[in-house]
Amino acid sequence: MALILNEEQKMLKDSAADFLKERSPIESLRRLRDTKDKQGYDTQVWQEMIEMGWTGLNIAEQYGGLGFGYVGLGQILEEIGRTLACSPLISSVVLGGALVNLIGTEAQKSILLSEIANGNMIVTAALDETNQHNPLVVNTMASKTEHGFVINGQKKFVLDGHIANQIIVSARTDSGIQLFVIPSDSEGLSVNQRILMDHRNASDISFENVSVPSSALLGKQEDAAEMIPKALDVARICLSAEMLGSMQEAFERTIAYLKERQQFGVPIGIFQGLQHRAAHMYCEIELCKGLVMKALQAIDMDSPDLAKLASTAKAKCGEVLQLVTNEAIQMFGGIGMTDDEEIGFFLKRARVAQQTFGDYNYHYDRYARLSGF
Amino acid sequence: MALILNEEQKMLKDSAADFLKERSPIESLRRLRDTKDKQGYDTQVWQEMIEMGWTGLNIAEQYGGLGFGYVGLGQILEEIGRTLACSPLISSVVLGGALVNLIGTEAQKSILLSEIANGNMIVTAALDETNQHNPLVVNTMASKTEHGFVINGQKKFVLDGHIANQIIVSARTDSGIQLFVIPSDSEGLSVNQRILMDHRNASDISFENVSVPSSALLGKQEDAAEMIPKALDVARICLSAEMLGSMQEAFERTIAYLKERQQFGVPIGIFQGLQHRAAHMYCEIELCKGLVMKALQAIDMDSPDLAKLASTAKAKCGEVLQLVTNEAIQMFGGIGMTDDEEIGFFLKRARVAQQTFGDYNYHYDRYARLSGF
Amino acid sequence: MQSATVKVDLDMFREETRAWLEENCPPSQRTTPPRGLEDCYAGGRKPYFHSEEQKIWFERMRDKGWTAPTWPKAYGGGGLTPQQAKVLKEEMKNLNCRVPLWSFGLMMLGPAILHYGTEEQKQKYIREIVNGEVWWCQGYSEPGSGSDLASLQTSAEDKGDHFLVNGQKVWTSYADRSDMIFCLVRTDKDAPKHKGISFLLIDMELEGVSVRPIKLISGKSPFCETFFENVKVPKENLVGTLNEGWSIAKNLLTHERTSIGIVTEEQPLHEYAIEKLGLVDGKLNDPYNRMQIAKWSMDRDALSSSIAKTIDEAKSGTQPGAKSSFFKYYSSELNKRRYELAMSVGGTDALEWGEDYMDGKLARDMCRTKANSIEGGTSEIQLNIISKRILGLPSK
Amino acid sequence: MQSATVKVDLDMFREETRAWLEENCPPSQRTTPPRGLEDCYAGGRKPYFHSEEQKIWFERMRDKGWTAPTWPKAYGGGGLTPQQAKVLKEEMKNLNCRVPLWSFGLMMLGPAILHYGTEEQKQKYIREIVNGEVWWCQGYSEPGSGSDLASLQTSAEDKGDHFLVNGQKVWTSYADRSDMIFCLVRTDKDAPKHKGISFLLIDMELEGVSVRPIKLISGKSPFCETFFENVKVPKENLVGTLNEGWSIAKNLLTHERTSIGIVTEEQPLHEYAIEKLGLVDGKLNDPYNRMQIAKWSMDRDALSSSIAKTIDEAKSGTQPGAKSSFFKYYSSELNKRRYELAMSVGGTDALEWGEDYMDGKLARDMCRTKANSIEGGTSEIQLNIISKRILGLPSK
Repeated sequence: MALILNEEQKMLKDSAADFLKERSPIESLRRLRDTKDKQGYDTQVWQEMIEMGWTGLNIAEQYGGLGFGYVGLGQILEEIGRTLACSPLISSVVLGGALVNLIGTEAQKSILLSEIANGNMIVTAALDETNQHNPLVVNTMASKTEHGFVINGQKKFVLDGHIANQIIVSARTDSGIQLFVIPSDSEGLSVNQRILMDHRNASDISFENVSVPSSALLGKQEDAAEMIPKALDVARICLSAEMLGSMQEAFERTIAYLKERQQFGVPIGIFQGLQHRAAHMYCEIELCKGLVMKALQAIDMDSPDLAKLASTAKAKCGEVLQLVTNEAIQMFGGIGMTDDEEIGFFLKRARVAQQTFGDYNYHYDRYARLSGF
Repeated sequence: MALILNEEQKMLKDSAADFLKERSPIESLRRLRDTKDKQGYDTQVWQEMIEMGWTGLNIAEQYGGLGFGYVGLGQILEEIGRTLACSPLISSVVLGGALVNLIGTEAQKSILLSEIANGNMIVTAALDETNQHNPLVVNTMASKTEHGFVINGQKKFVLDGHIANQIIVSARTDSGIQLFVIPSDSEGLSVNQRILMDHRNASDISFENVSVPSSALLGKQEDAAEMIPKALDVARICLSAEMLGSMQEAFERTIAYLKERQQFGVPIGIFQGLQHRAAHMYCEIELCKGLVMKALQAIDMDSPDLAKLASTAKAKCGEVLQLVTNEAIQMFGGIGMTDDEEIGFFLKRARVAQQTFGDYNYHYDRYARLSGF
Repeated sequence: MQSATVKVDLDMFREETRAWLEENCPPSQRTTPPRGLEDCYAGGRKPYFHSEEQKIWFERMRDKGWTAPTWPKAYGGGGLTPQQAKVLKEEMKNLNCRVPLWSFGLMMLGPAILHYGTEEQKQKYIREIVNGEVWWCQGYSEPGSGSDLASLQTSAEDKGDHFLVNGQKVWTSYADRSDMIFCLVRTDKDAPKHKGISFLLIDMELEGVSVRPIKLISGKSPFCETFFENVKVPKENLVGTLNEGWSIAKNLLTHERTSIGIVTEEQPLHEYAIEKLGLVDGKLNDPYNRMQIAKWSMDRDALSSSIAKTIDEAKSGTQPGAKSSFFKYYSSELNKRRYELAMSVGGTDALEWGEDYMDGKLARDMCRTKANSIEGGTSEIQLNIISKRILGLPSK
Repeated sequence: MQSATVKVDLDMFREETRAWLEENCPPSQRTTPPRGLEDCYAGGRKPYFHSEEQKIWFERMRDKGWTAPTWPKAYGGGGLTPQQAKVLKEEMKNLNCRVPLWSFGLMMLGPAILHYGTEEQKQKYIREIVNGEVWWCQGYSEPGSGSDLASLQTSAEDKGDHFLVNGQKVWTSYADRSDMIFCLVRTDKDAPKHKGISFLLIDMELEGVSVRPIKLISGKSPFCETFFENVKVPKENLVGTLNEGWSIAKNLLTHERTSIGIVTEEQPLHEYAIEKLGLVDGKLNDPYNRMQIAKWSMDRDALSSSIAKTIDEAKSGTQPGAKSSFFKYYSSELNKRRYELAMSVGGTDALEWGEDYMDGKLARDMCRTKANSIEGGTSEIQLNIISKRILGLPSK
């Protein structure tokens, strides 16, 4: 498959860029932060995203989506990364959607995917229990009862957990690790909202004797330990697309600043020390572009390389976004340290995106394992 | 202890510098290489080093040395690093000497140390068995017989093994790992000389039913597994001093070249891209200077920090020498790639010194272990 | 070599000092404080003490002149010899005594006035600084002059009996709480840029001075913008010679660089890593972070050996020259790396950013470290200085 | 979109080609060869074949014009369409067929002559190149002009019926075995430096041409210095317009950069690492090297995605522009890292440096990779090009 966009995808990308610049610039994020908005995103903008179909791009038509594919969704996420727009796209549409799609029964898909696609429901996943991402460390227990299960345990870093309607939680059962879809208002389930440095939200969620019916089990009886990483890979690639947008925006703003800022009577972009570092960053970003495109295609093609590509994209985008945001602050100098200047928002977002779904250390290890060394 | 040289040490350093520039410049190394010299060093120069007392600086007066200490010896080694002079100083005087001094009985010290100090004997150590340095991997066996031991096994990377009179070999016995001093012409001992990329020599040595008397055991009955790393630490620090000299010389030659080489009508040292990299190297070298001095003093003071300092010095000097020699070649450009230009000799020496007594990866691990993490 | 008498005197001084400190330093002032202003007494016209014991401790030290131990007694300082001051420092460290007064006056302005000031200025300002009576801030940078400090535009026009000051300063630390500011101002517009600069002391209460705090990405506001609109400054507030303020500034900047050149660790990085990652077989349960932390720790150790060596050399008469640029550059970069590693080790726990500053302290501190390589001369400027002054590489 | 007819034709061509290759490519020419000249036929006036089968293979391919598959039949080339040439390449790869002829004439000079040459030049030189009759080398660099190529000094004076050439070239690949050299020479000393350069073909057998091999740090001598002393070169050997040779050179350099921009691995790095370090619980027995190799492998994968993307974009009409500088820079640095990692993994085994080149091959190859970021434009030059042409950063 050629690593280029088709006309439809290009149009989608352009219209997303226009929409986000207009409706969700970085000022919006600042406003959400300064007004201590409990929701964490702009409901009106989210509603417009739903209306434009963004929540159904990756969902098959038979489940109420548009079946447009991940390459298309990736273009929107890239533009979202540029304006740092907050929404439950990654938590609910991408990760929630992928888990349901990969593991759910036909009946569950019919209900949940269409609710996700039409924006009526926010479905997030509670997979992590440790401060370092590792979805296979599961101490949360689901014990079988007469009519279903009782769930006990603690989950960490549940993206948008504070506003989710349904939580997909991983728990250990007699059949290994399985997933359960649990309404967030269930008795015994408590959500502790945590504000993150990028001004988004994740929650610690505790399950204390939460009773659920058998139908809460996502999918059939099989162990989900194999499919969870696959759904996460979809989310990792989508997040990489978002990070790719952020790094490009931070980089372009930095280049513009280098051309504009005068010191010693010349624009500072004239100094070769900075030029070489900028050129190096350009190369690193170009690598990410190729990778993300290839990885997005791998989802659409259900490629056997998906896992390796997901780890490569997430690790590399994590590395490069960290490099670019650090260099951006340094090149902006004192101005970059001020809250008035927007560049700092990218630095903060970079650190959260880095840790979400595994940082580069996690993915170096995983890539090596997948490659047999 | 103040991290400065006293007058005697300064004088020693200066006179070593003069001697080496005159008697053992890099041309000498080139000559040894081009004439395929089997010895690997200049016998006449070595004789002069002995006469100047260099082989006895670190050996106590009671054993025929000068008892001048390692800070002094380190100054000579630093100068040796500048001209890349070949000699068995590190293999015999430093490592051989330290093993005998730390582990040998009084009688063994009296004989061996004085023979090392007066240059009559070259005593090297055969400790490694794997391509990655690890002195505690010992599969060579020493089985007890009526009158002594029979030794069987394979050793690798024995510095100057091809010209040593005595080989100190580590072997496994009933009492753990022990050392044996074995004449190199013993029956069953075969030496396979290997020429290295820095044009020095190391040997693979195999021991096939080599019979030695009980007196060949270095020291008393104790396990030597604890003292071997300590002797190696002395050697690591001394080698770091040599590497410190090499990195300074390579760096200074590079700076001189940056000032001299003209491109686009200006000396290339005017370009900020190169200036910043040069300034960064300067800082890294300064760090090595402080470290090596502190580590040399730690030997003389028998400091409890010896092991950590040795690992830090060896790791850091390995890193920085690699950086500096790579940058040197790049900054010299095409000229640096030619065999006529001497800078390439530093690149090649750096790679061998890096692997000798453990590379940086080995020492990062060891430092962490020593620090409890 | 120390003579025997000096040695005996020093030993006696040490004993007396220890006894005095033990008797006079209140218990609450003997715990390691957070850095800087958050917990130290800063003086000023409107003094604020965190506790009664902090006040007692400050006053007792002030009365001995030990807020500025080596400054002359004639101006209220402690009059100690460098050796004695070292002993005092060591004994304070042994007992964990906090500094009694933390101020820019002590760290920055005082040395400049002692060096360049008139007798009157010394009598007035040094005494005020020792006694913590005035809170000083620094006015060097301007919006258009970051790395190119000498391009500053704030002007001081000679109006006969006063200077008329107009312009704007930025990065003035705690200007919103300061009583006075020491400033670089342009007193000759026609001279080459380094030549027309003077060093001026300005009272923040004067008419025409206004201040606006700058909020940083860490969420804190330790710095301000400070504006001067037709501010009339008395002539006697000039320090040093007219139009030769640049040499005072350079001197102070070197001083600032040296004081920045230290990596502080409230908790050693590897201990934090053990806490967050745990040990398996005695090794951190993440080999990559383990190696990075070992590498970082080695660099920290190496830097401290290198600083110690330079200090020892300076004692034996070798001038450190431009080495402060090396320390400034390396320690800034090292500190940034430290916090990146802490973030990596902390994982998702480290991402919290509560409403309160201490809630999510690590993330905020990490943001703060990004300024290390900007303030007091950027890393790029330090590298320029090294390449020109130490390595002698050519300039355009 | 391909039309159905084209598709059928291509499929037929593929079948015929496969059959022909199977029948005509001798077994010994179907193993992966070492890179470059060590094992390939290079042509020339004094041809040297490593084996009889190599000769047969070359002659059969030459007769079809498939030493240069896409070049016009009129000059002896294969006359294939780009699609057909791709099929041929794929089928050769499937059967592991070696290239029948490896020469600078094919890679560098041919495209330039086809683009800029006269009909006479095409008839003569293109045919010779296709037939492997002349061994060409390249004469661009001079001792004083490395990165600043346009500052070259070798002069060609117009003497009416010939040019009189004087000067010195360096880094002329295998000049000691070459028959002819294509050179950049200065034909107008008074013009700005890029304007007075011409592109000239010089026979190495002419009087006044001499050659001295350069020994490299790897121990090999693939390059020479080439000297011209009053060499009389016929006027018709000028390619393109007088004084406009710089555009030909730039065109060729971009070409060279692109061909350098590929990381070759005879053995994947991680396999070599498994061989040297071994696996424990499925992991390389050295966590730090393991992580570095993972990181390196990811970068390699990323670069190849990025190259593939650029090729796909080019096919759909987007000009790659200065991107060749990015590929050149990144792949050079990647290749150097690869060899540093191999040295690290190889440990003391990798340090051997026997008398024979193959004995201690890794260490020698590592030395060789250091030239990757120098030849064909240094990494610094590539970064300059990127920062100016792609990022639009200002120049002095």
